[in-house]
Amino acid sequence: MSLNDIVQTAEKSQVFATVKGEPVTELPKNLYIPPEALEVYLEQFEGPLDLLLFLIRKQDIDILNIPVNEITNQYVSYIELMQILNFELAAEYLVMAAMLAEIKSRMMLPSVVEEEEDEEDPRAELVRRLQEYEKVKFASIELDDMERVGRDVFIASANIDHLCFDQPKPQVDIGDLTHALLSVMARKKQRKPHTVEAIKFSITDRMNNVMNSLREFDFIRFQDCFTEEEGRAGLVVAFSAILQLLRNSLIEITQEKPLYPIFISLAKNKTKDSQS
Amino acid sequence: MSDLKKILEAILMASRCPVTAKDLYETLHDPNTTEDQVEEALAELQCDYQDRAFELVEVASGWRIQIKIDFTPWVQNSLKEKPPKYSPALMETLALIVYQQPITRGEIESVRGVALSSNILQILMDNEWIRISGYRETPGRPALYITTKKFLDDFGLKNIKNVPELPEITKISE
Amino acid sequence: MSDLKKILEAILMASRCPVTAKDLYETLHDPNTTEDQVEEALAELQCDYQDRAFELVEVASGWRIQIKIDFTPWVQNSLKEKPPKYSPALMETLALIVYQQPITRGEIESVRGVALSSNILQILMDNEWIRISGYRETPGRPALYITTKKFLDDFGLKNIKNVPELPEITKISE
Repeated sequence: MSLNDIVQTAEKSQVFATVKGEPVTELPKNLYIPPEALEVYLEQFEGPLDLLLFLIRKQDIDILNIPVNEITNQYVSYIELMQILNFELAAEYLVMAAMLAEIKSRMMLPSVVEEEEDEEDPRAELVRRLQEYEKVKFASIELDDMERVGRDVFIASANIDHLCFDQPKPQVDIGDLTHALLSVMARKKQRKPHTVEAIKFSITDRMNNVMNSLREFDFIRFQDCFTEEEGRAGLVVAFSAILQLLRNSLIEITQEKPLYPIFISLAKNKTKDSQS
Repeated sequence: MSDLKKILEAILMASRCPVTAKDLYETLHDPNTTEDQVEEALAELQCDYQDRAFELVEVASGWRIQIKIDFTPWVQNSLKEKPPKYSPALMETLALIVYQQPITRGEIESVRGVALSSNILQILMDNEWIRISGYRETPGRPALYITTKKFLDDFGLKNIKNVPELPEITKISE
Repeated sequence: MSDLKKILEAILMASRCPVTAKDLYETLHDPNTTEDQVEEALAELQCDYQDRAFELVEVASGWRIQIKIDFTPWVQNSLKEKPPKYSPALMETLALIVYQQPITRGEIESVRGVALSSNILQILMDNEWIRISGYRETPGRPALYITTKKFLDDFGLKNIKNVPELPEITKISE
């Protein structure tokens, strides 16, 4: 579906896509890619760095002085658009969006930056990655432009099938063959998509369990919150539940001395907490 | 040397199999060249090669450039010194055919995870290690490849059943 | 044309891979011919081919006869199967291996900012442009990839140092 189709559909229905259940009636603003080339471009991006580099180069922005606020907004617009157009969006695009947001927020706190002497420009790491990526991209184009055998250069050869001599036997044996097969199979196994199983344990349930126990007993031992039979997933969920309770200031964790048992109890300031 | 002759030389030198005069003519896409001119140019090339180590001959399936028979000992020597080395991709393809025959190109590609470069099957066919045994009755009627007697001879096997058994865990059908 | 030249021509034309001057010399098995004479004959052959559609060139793993680039369009036309076109992702991966070898898959992914689809390395391995040179002694023991001689051959290079230089793009302002 081209952008024109999308726009036409939009004109008819006033809604051309639905994102998270919300109808979308207008395209994101601040798009610097010409709409007619949009689809082609979006499909071609080789990842978040490529997209970001495009936005920077397209607008002649100095890579060493990126206006993070503006670029972030544009980047996020594209991400949203890609989602609207149902592009399969690699998780890395979202990671980059988060990174940009973080840089943006760090840059909005200039006082903190000034106080700490050695504080690096929050953009430095991003700039370094962009420059490195651009170099690789450039090199790959150079490499692709080189004349190569099979595409531009062809080997001249003359036939020898009619010559009568004992062709040497291949320097391979059946063992090499089984070895080759085993390595194919090993690779195939690695390629196999791993199945994501539904979560058997719920953090909320676990949080409730801990709270119920604490209402019954004043203290519970930290290690009693874990059941070995539940395996790694169970342990992780139990631990996350405890961290969550702690974060919500619902429980307290105490240990008298190093290596002594760790105890969990209800938070004492629980009632005060609600006032603050 | 005329351009036409050079172009024909280039095509014939680059081709692995014989090319018919008609195919050569069609490849040219040139309204100013007739099929007769192609035939003429081929004849002239034959003369050109009189003082070279190779010659242009017409065989059943077309024209091909081949090494003159006088140079057999040296070609043999060079092959002895440096026998052809087979790529891992070729060995893996052959292994899949050995253990999974009959097998289609698509099946080989799906197990290996990448498209098969066309010359791999060609080399295996040229070596007469594999042949097409038939076609699968599915859309596209893909060719089914199996190993040959020559494969057994070259690998020192009496029977295809003599190929080493694979460990149970790596059985292909999963 | 001297016999030596013809013999060398026969060996080179019969071989699909480049042959070194030393291998050519050894194939001759001739006490009356020196290695220098082989080198000289090769130089003469290069001149002989000036008016032909092919040329003798030296690449990383030796000498080979190839079709002159002017005739590429016709050869491409005559091909039954079009040569594969590689994605920017594959070329970027190859470029990273070329310029930063030895390199792990993780390092490639980190520079490119995206996960590498599994068949990219497989295609590069199938082409024998890259190979695993060892494993890094870090957790997971990731494979280290380097380029091969075949990569140099296929890209018409004598040495890895002949790859195009990278531009210095770290300008302070533009």
